[in-house]
Amino acid sequence: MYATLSPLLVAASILGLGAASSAQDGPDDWVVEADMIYTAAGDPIEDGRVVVSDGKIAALGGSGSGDTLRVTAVTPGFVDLGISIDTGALSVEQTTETAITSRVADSLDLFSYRWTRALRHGVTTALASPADYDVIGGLCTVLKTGGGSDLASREVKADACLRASLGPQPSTGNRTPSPFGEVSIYTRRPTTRMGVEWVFRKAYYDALNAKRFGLEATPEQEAGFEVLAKTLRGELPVIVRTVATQDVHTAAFLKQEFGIPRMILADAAEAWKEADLVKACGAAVLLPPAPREGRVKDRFANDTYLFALDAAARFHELGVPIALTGHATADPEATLARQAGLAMRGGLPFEAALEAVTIAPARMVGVDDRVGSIEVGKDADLVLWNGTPFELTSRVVGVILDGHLVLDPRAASGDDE
Amino acid sequence: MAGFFLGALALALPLHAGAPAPEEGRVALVASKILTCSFEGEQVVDHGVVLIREGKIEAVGRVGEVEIPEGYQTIDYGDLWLSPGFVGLHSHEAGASLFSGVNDLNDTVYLANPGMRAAASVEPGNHSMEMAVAGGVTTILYIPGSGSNIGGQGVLLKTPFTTFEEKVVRNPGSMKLAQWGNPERWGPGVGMAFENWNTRNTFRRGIVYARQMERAAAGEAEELPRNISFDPWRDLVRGEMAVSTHTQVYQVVLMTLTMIREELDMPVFLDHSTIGGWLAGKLAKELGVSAIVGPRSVDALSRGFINWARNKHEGFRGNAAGYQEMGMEMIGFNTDAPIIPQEELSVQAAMGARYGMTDERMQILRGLTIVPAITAKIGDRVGSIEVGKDADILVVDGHPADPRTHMESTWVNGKLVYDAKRDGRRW
Amino acid sequence: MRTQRALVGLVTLAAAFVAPGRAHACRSVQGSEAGLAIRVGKLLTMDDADRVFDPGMILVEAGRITYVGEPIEVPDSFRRIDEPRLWAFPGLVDLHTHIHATGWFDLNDMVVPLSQDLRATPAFEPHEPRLAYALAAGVTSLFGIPGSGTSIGGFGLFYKSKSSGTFEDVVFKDPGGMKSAFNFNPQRSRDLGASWAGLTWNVQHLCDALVARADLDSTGNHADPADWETENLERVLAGDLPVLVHCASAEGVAGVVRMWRLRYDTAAVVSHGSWDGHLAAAFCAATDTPVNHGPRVLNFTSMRREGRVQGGAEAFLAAGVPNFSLNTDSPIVPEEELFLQGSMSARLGADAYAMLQALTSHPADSFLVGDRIGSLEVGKDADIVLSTGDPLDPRSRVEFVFIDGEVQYSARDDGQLF
Amino acid sequence: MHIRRFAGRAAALLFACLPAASLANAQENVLQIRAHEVVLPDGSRLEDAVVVLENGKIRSVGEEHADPELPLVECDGVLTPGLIACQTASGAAGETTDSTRQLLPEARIVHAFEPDHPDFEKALAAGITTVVLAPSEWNLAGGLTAVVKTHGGEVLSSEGHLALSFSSRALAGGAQAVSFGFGAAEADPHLEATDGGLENTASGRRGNRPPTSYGGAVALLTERLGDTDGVFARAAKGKLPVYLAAWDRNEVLRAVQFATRHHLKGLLRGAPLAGDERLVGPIRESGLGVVLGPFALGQRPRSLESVKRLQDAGVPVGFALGAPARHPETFRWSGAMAVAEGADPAKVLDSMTATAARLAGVDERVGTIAVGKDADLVLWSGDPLDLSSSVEAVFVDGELVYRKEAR
Repeated sequence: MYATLSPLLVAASILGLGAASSAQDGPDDWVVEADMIYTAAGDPIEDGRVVVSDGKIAALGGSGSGDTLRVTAVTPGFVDLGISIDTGALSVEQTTETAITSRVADSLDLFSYRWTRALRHGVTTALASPADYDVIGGLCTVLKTGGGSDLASREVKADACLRASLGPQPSTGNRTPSPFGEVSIYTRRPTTRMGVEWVFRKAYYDALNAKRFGLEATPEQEAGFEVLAKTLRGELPVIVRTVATQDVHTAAFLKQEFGIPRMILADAAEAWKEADLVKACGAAVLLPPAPREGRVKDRFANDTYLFALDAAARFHELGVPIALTGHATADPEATLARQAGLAMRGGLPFEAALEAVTIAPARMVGVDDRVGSIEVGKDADLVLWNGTPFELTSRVVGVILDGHLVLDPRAASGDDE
Repeated sequence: MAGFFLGALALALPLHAGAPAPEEGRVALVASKILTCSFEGEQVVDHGVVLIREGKIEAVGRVGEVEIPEGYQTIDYGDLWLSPGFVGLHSHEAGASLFSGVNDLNDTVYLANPGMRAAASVEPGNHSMEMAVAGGVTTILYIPGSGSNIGGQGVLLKTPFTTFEEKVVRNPGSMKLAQWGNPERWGPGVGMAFENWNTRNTFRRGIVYARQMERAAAGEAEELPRNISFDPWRDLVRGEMAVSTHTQVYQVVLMTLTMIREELDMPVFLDHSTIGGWLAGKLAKELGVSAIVGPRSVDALSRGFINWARNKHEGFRGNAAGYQEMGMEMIGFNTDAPIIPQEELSVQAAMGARYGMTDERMQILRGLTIVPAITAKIGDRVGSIEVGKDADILVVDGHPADPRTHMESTWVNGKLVYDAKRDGRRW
Repeated sequence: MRTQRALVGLVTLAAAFVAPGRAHACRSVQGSEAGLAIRVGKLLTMDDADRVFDPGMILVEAGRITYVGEPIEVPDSFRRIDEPRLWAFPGLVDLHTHIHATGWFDLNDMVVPLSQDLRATPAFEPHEPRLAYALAAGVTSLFGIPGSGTSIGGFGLFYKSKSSGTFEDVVFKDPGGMKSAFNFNPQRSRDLGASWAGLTWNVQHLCDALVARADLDSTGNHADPADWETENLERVLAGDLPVLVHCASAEGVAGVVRMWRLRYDTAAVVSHGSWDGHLAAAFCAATDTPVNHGPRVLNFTSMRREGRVQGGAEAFLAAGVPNFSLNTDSPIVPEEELFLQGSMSARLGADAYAMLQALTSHPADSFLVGDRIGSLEVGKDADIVLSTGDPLDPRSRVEFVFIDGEVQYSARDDGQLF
Repeated sequence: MHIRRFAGRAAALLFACLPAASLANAQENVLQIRAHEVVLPDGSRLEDAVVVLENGKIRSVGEEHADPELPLVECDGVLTPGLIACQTASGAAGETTDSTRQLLPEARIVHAFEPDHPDFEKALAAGITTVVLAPSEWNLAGGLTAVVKTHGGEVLSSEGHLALSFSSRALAGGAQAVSFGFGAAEADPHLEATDGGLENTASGRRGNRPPTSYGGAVALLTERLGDTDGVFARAAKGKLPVYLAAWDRNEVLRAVQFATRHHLKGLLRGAPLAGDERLVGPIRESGLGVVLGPFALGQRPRSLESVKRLQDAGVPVGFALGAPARHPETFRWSGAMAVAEGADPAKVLDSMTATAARLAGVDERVGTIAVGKDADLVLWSGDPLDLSSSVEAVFVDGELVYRKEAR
């Protein structure tokens, strides 16, 4: 329906413009030496070297042609599945509650400074999702947080997963017909959590009924049915926003009802209350940023929920795959690296915290072949630290994205030399 | 959240300190009087004992007749009584509070919304459930509101516990119907005639769908495309759940009995059923329909509602008493929580007695326990202290429906979920 | 208002006669028989011996009780009332009520802090509409008093909640006793008495002068006749008339006992004693001071501090207070809910029988009218309530209320009013 | 008429000698104009050249001597082609937005063209001889633009461009939806009394609901480009240029990618930051022109630099007038401010004349002083981008239609 960008433009954009900040043209070669290299793919390498060339990780150890960067520690570039940098209401198609085939890629604003800020905090890959005003918001895309201004040059995986949302959020703004019968696009279901669950189930049963009974449908509906069929075959993971405990158990039961193989519970602040059910249904969990106080009122859904700092540790012990998100807010406390530190304070071991911001989210959306760990052949996305990663005393001093040095450790802290 | 009893059994009462370490989930309760409230048979066991194993009642009987086996932790409650946990069949309090700005009550885009499922908004462990446990209410039917004729499907829940799976008794628990009385606000020109037409029309289509799908399941007919709005009628057609009907005023109760029960042959029970509803008591008894009366306990005899100006003295007429005079036995009580807080279900029963309901065969306590349990078709699991049922047991220091009585402890599924000494007296 | 009330009375009376099927002609024209014989399933006399008869009988002649005990043979001239399933107990007594006057401004006259020369009687209205509901709930005797706006509010009067009759038929002791207020309410910023010190000095300054004058005349004759303004107050200081003192919190209760019991040795009764007043219960017990508790029967401070529900009555009784009674401070709590104060106190741990005494004999004895009301004993007024069960049990229904031997309320004829 | 105090050399226009009336009945109304400088199509200037007008057309340019028998206008200022504004709503203030629906591609704004409206006299007095009347960016497909002359009421083209909008204002959920009516749909057939499981809000769009997201808008426009006939079809075949309104940079990029993908010709409107280094490349590749401004006095340098950057990259630039909200006199200010930020004056003047004509699709009639073109000329007291200079006279179709009042 909406064809991807024609090759003509791709060439132009790569030629044209380097990363937003330090404007080195084209990928170049680097040799990163560090006391500790945390690869997130096996044991860390002591006093090792990462050789970067042509935008990829060329070798671990040995020599390389580029300049040498000497830092204390190196981790893979972070992967944030809940970065929530979107154009708000303009990023989701609200003419229907189940805009299954609409793609957030068509509504992104890649000029927003928030991408650059997240990149400078170490987030190199992110999942862009539509805002949660629809029950099924549409197809999300995995992209790099830096690079050219057009999407094609940044996109790691188009249509990476299908976005859905439970809880009161999709029903805000909708209302029942007024006694005077005036009808607008917002006079519709859902107006409660019950309605949200109904619309989600109806979309799936429409797809199943159409296939099973050969019911006729518009081309757009057919396309929607095919997307839902892909989620049932496990080719496409479903990422569902479930903040309160009610939504966690509803999502778990929907997963079991339809047998959806891959489901990620996003912003699952109260999933710890239903830990056993989450484990039983085999869903993955994306935990929201830790709030300052213990109890936070969700801004959108005016739903009060109780956040548990040890939630990540609990799920880790149960063997439930977990990922963290920073929501890329301006709040310095909420960077993704800081979330890993806070999760460790809640009892999560360092290795699990490292995986929760690198390879685990990458695996959840199926891009672990290119990003998420420091292995030869993968994209050269590296985060350079001046101390042990995630400690309050350490800072991200350098970031390499696809071989580009986006944040230069040498410039940042001259005294290091 | 504080004060909630989560995990394994850890009891404060140091009785029989010398006994061998008790096995998990094995308890023996000894009390001066056990009000079994079984539907038939012995209602009271003096100086009795109850054996609990893995959340179920294993044995009930007099001390001496029932042997307490090895490995059971014995608790002697002395001169306190044991009563079955109360069953409240009309609650809107298991989800977000009605005053919290989140609408979990009504999704009335249509005048009939059978597809809505209250289970989606159950918030385990909220404050209302904690108070309900302290008030002795152990099982509730959480239902959507009466903003439309068919509000959706309710869910039967135990009141304690912090996870949905441990709370749920049956989902769907009932179909919520509002015969008349609130749904008029849905739109102009909506009145009794149109509502009843729309309800009958929706029920008819649901029954046709359900019957064909049942036959298809048995391999005798073609399956229809799945319709999640008409699914609840399959449970109704199988008789596994009933229609809980918000209905009051004599001719509306008549319509519930004649249309839903007689004409459409659906299992149904009357909720509220006040304001002269008891005049249809004789027909309800013939059709085997229970009446879950409340939250109004009285009808004022004066033409209008209760005369707040207090300048006319015409006295009141008890609703529950009215049904009893019409010969009904299946009379329960209802708080329409949070209109009346869930924990005050026992006070509703007391008001039933005050306004004339007789209690010589324990009708008051049965109205709180076995009658609502059987009405909601979970009489095999809760509602009385009988072998095989869930161990939902209250420890009280007097007749449970007497407001002077104090709830010492509440056991649900064989776990001590509330104890006045341990958690501090909550109500 | 009053005419309408009377009309209703007539209609009800007439209805009683013509109501078909109502067998009970217990309401009949008095005077033709020698007396009345009431036989009930259970009789609570509430006398000092705590006698209970199961079944029991009461004989009433000329408005007074002439026999209480086991059922006996009754001469034919007596009219018989036989209710084998009902309980009988004395009419309830409330010492702290303000519904004797309908107008709100009749409650307090706060021009001066000490109004010992004022009386509630001029504002009294015999058939105040709210009394009908109190009667239907078994409350037969009330002590109508001024409010707590001033340190000494004035003198109240004892009356009965009859549904008919003039001032003389209804009032049985005027003045019945004084009303004083110790803390919180009378503390006005405008005049002297804003603080406890000022307030106490005010009262003591007046009473000390009166005591000094009384001592001079202890030789038996008054040098000069009692000043009409302080005549009643002097009777209080002499112990002839009791005084009901509004107070709250531990220091308040202690202050009242210290002044009215130890300094002036009067027949003082501590009223309310709510919030954490029960912490001074031992001091009351030691000084033999009766306590008239309510309408808050719940200890708020323990609720707030420890999140625990705790009853006030239980604490006072545990400390050994000799005479404990309950009040409604109506209309703060409606007068007809006097029995509920007992039920709630029992729910919160107090002994049930003690709560029955707190509604009948104790208030009467503490206010020196125990000779006429408060229990079913020979010679006392025939104020009798017949109910379907235990008076404190909200499930019980009041069927009949007799005042001075006459039926003033019948649920079967008038319809259950409460 | 404003009385303007102009310091500096007041051009003495030798008009006094030729009474206006006599001009009209000259031999086959031929007129000669000699100016100190004449701006040629390539931007160079002829010194003391004569331009001969005949029958409303330009007969010859650059003669050394004027024919003594023929009427002659002499002025020691600059002679330029009439200025062309690539966007305005002159005389049609309330007509550029439709609040009943989002898509009205067949609507023609020429029906709102009111030739003798005072807005056009003001434009004329500021040297503007041709304007493009354009629908606003509040409609997803606002309809067809019109190219008209500011005197004489001639419509050069009634189907100038197909106006499409990529601005957030065109989306129903957009921040300033004009009226909630945008969201209204016809009564929903499925909203029966009972939901009965029928399709209602589930998959598939309902009724003529306008899109609420960028992706939805692009999908709808793409769908319409597939039409077999009508204006969308002509635009898809490149026969009808498009007029793409876009403001934020991501909207501009989205519009450029849309045009490139569907091989559309035409121009971008708005795009204050089109000069961003990540946008100039894609714009140049797309072949679209850009209509910038109107710039206000407080305009940020970043958007003023766009003119220079686009012109350096060879992107055709035009200027918007923004009347009646803006006074036509401010049209030149946009150009002047761009020059202040480093743009080449000749190119700026060209983007108000020749390039503007090309963008408006009427370059074979107007835009340059060249033989055969319409005789739309403006005599300036000095260099037109020099704010101290003023319009001395304006000729439309060879006729003197405006003359600055002698003091």
